[in-house]
Amino acid sequence: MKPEGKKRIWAEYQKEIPDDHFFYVRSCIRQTFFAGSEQVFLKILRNDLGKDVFEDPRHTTCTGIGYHGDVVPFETIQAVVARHFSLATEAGYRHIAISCVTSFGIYTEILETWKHFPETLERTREDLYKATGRTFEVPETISHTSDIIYKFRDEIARKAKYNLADITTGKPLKVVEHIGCHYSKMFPKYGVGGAEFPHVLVGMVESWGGDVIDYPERRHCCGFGFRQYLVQANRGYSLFASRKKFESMEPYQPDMIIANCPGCTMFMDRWQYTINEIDGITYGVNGQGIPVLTYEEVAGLILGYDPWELGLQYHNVQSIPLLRRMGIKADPARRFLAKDGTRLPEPANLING
Amino acid sequence: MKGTPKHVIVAGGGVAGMEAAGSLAEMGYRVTLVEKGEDPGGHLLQWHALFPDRRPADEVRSYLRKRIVHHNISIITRTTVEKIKYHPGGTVSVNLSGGTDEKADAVIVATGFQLFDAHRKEEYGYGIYDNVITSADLEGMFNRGRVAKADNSVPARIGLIHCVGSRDEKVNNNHCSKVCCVTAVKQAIEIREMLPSCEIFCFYMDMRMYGPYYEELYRESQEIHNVNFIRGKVSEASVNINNRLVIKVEDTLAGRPLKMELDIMVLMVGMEMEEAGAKLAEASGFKRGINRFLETGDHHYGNNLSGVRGVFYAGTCTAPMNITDTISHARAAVAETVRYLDGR
Amino acid sequence: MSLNQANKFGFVINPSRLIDYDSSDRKVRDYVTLREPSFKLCFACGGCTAACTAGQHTSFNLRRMITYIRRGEIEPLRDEVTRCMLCGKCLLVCPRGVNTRNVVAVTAEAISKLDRNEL
Amino acid sequence: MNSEFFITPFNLGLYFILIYSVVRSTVWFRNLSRSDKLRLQRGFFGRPFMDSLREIFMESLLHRKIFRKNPVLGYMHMSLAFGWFLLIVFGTIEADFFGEKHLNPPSHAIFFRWFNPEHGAEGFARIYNVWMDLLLAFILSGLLLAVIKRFIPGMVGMKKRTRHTWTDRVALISLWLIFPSRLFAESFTCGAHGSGSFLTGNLGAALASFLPAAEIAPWFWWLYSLSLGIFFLLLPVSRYFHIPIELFLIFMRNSGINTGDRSSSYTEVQTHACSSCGVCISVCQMSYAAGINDIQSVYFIKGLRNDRDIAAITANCLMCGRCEEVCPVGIELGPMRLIERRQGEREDGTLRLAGKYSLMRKRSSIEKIPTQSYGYLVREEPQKADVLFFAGCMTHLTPSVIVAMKKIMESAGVKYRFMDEKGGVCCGRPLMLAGRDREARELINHNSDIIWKSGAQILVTSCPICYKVFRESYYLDATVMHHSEFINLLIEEGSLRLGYLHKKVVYHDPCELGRGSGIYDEPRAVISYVAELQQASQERNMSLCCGGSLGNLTLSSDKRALIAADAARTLTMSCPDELITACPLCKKTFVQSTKTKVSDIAELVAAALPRPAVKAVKKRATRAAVKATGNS
Repeated sequence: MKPEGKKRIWAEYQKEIPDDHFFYVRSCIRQTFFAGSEQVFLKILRNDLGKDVFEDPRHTTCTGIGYHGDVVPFETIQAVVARHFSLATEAGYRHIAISCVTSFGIYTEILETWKHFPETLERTREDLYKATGRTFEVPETISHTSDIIYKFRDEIARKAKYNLADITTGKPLKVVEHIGCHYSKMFPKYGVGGAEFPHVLVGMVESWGGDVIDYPERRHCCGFGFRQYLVQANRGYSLFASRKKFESMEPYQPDMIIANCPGCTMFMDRWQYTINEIDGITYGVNGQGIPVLTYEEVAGLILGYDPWELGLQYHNVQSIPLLRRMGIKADPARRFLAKDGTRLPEPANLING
Repeated sequence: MKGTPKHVIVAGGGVAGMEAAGSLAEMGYRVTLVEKGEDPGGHLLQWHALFPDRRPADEVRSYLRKRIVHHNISIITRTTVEKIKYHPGGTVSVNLSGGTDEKADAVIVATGFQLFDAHRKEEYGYGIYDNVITSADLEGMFNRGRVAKADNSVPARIGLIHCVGSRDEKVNNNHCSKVCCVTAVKQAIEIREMLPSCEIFCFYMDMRMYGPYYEELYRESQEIHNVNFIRGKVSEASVNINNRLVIKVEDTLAGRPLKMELDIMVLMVGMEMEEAGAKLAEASGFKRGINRFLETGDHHYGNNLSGVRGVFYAGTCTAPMNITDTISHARAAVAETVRYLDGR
Repeated sequence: MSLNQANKFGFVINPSRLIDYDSSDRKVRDYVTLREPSFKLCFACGGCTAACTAGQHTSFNLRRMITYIRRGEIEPLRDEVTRCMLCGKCLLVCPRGVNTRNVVAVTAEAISKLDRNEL
Repeated sequence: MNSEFFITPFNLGLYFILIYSVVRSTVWFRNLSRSDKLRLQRGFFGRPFMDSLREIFMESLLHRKIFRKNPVLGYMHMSLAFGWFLLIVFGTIEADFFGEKHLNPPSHAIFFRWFNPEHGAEGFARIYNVWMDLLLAFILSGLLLAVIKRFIPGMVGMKKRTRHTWTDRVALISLWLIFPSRLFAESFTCGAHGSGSFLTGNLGAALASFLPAAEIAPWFWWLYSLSLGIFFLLLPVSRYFHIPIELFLIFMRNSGINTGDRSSSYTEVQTHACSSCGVCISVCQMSYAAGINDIQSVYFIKGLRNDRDIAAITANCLMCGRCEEVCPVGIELGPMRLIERRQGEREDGTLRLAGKYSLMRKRSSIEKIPTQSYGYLVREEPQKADVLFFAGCMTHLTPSVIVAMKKIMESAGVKYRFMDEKGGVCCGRPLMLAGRDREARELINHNSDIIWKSGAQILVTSCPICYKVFRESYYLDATVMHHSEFINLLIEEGSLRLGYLHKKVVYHDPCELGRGSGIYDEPRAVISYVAELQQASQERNMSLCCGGSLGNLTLSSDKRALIAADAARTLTMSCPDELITACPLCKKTFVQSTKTKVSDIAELVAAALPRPAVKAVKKRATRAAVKATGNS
């Protein structure tokens, strides 16, 4: 492997990521399954980095799942996205920060469509106006939240209390990075580092002291795929795709997977349980499973946030051995306690539970 | 010819330029051969052996070198032709890099082609993975007499990927470069002869064995040299934990995806319009085809005509061709030039 | 994988369609190539399959069979190879002079040997 | 004479071979099938016995067939076999007549001169001596030829010679030594005693003039006895075993036993009856046209005899049957090979010497593991028809033949059904040729079912390969006809009006139709009716194979092309306008290898149909045809 070759490609795919004043849109999947992740993003940006992030409670789903599931037409989804832009315009924000890769893909697809077919933009303006009486400005930049963390990765590293290394040996952790397909595979120019060798997560891992693994199925889809997942009988495809990735990364014995897509995080985490149930196989170091973390969770960990506040206990593959390796103290007693001291429900069948 | 000999400038000292210059000089014209590199010779300088008869490239090189040793020929190297302009009255002025101008009675454009830059097919990892090389790199290995991996070990399996930068909308090249298929077959045989225990796989979309004895070479590669052919375009390459390349392709004949480990992956890079030639065309107002090569006056019977008086095309600046066709094309350009000069 | 597990989730892990060239073995190919060297000459034109008498009745496909042998994918052939009638029509259409009839006969032999661990 | 000890080797050998022959033939007889045993018993007391004796005399002694084929070779065999036979007969008479007593042991006849050194000085004995010398000279002349043949095969008109095993070589040397040593033994004895006739006497006198004849003579008598003894001892394990075995073969064959489809005592006898004469090599197109010289029947038989792994030899044969036509011993080489093809894998049994003497070879007779199965075929319900036309797989690659047949049948008003119009099921013959009879049976059953259900009375096929299997391996009510026979019938009954084409044509007998099924005359009758038929240098039972044969599984396409080119050259020697064949496979093969136009007999006939096609007059042609062929 020649690192300079990758650097050459990364240099070709640099996008404009604004410095401040973001209009934040949430992810349906993430705020349901990894709510701590969304929360910590806001905390890091606002508290650690002192940025202005605006959130409008009136923003809705982008309807991407319905769009990819063939139940929402393109005109409709354009109008929904236009409404989000309208909310941003109303609040005076020009930079959108999107937490979801599906939404990010939808936004980029719509922006590209408007660029190449200006009449669709006009049509959308008309549709939105007729439906809601709203008008909007096309935002100046579209950033995925991982782009933003990427931009501030070195600043985060400077503030870090831990790094991605084994505390006893000092060796960097072996990290698998996984990009959501819709992050850059549709429009490589919107992703940091492009589609073939995306840099967005690699940059974070390297800044934070980890080693990135480049394994043969790195580019492969996690298997989510809306139609695969939505129809129960098709989930075998989804499962098969995830297993293919796990098997390909297995020889490297990775310590963790870092992903920037809510769907990928969710499926690569949950399918480890399902594969264990069906095939009896658990991947990872000592067969302890491979924890799948979002980039905000990783950022949160190294900045010293409490793992239970990040919501790591709600991953199917538990990170306790990983935390131990990184030297992060996590009080097992507080694992399933809410802030007010009430006991949270304890998930069954956790790996490393 | 009477009086002072007429002057022809040949832009480009590759196969076509050398042949054209030689032919013109032989006929008594004064020729100035402008070459951008250190020496005339073009891409042939890098090549080890030629298809389909596998004769050493050196033999053709020395033929061409002899061709341009003539008192009528003056050679300007490390110089490109930047602009060509016809002036009413019959003079063609030529701007050379470095600011000098030349005047001539006619100009033959033989700026040739450039090999596709394999970096542009990012998914193949050229410049990233240690053992991804191009067909030209492989010729270099042949010249050095040893085919080896980056760590100097002997490869056990080599894959040759056809149509890299050809017939590929994604890199804006819809054209076929014509010579890569047979080059792959030739190189496959050469590797087998150097490393008899090395398995060879050619990944092709179509086998375009258009020239005489090409198909025979293809058959020989299967029958005698046990070269394997898999029909399918490689979609991506990566490396595994042993730093062996892993490629993904659809075996379109089986109708199933296929995964294979390789020690070396050779990209059969295609032909594109040469950059200096493209600039020249832009500055001089030469028309270019949808394949970005120079568009000739008539595809059937005016294949050396430029559309500009006094300017003629020779060789691969008009389209991908093999050496045989390039030499013929250059001779035809000379014939057109002479016809033009005599008719004035 | 048991039916129970399948029922637990309502789905199973889909089988792979991938030809993993490095994990399949090519004993049958080597056997066939040794005994019928013209096997190497096939360039998959499909003439044999178009002419095939058995192919009018069933899914026998010599062109595909040769591809599978070359890749070391023997499972799909087990059934397929039994369907040829050895009528030899394919011999007359093959543009590369592959001794197609013997390719089938030798393949059938190789597979039955493979099953008896004699390959 | 003081010592007669030297006769021991001879006696040992002789009694060994006699006892061995009796025991071995008993074993063979016991292993015959019940019906074959009956045949043999019946044959022993009937005409077959006399026929066999005559044949033994004509073939085993006089070697008439080889004589016809190659007089020099015939003379060689005759002089050795017949000469030796006469020498034994007359030697026995001599010993009986001139000896001290009657009913001598055989050694007395063989070594008569030793026991009676002074014999033959005068009178009748003197004349008898001349006769005995003459016989010896006769044999020696043959022996001389044999030696020449061994070293310079071309001299005796042999194109190729066979290769020998070591036992063959030792036996050969001892055989060669027998008569020269007898000559010298007798000559020295005669020389010492002043007796002997023109050969032994003169030679003896000459030798005795400078050598101590009396001392040397015993050495040659020893040599004579030893060579005889060794020859007899090695006989069962050498190629010369064919000499006694051929007698069994002739007798068995004349009793009506044939090869059948599995190995038996009869195949065993045939295996040993091969004299390795090599005539099969000379006629083999694989040899002289394609340069393949290790698969001919003689090597096949030799491999069987020595229990070698001969799978490659067995498979690599066109099955054209030319060798069988010329085999002087009359071995059924085609069926023998097919039996072997049906065999599954077997070990390469490198037989030790003892094994070669074993009485019944334990050749593993496992049938091939079936690899093919045709459960996917769907049974059809065919429409009824009197005449069923089955084009055959190959004919579908020569659509002109199908078009011609349709024209002919329509013109003759034949009501027919085209059984495989949309591509049928293979007849099964190619599978049988590949040694897969069991699998072929599935196809045969499938096709039989259709044919029976159609109620057809005539089944016409355009492919000789199908024709042969339809006739031999299908159980059908319908009369099976090759289209040449059928056209001939249509012409004979007058339902086909044909013009005369002013063309010279030559006819190629397809192997499966000619030698395979004995159809030589009908195609010729048809052709002669519409065109001028030229003779080919190799025709009828010696017709050449086109090279395309399905009988050969392993032959490469370039070798096939060599055979085809050679055959086409031979056939078109007389520069005919067209080369006519009656087999789609032959047609396809010849088209690639000759510039002469190649047509099927049906195409030739269709070209002779009047244009425009007259409306068929005889609507009842079919019925007439059925009547004419009978309804068996």
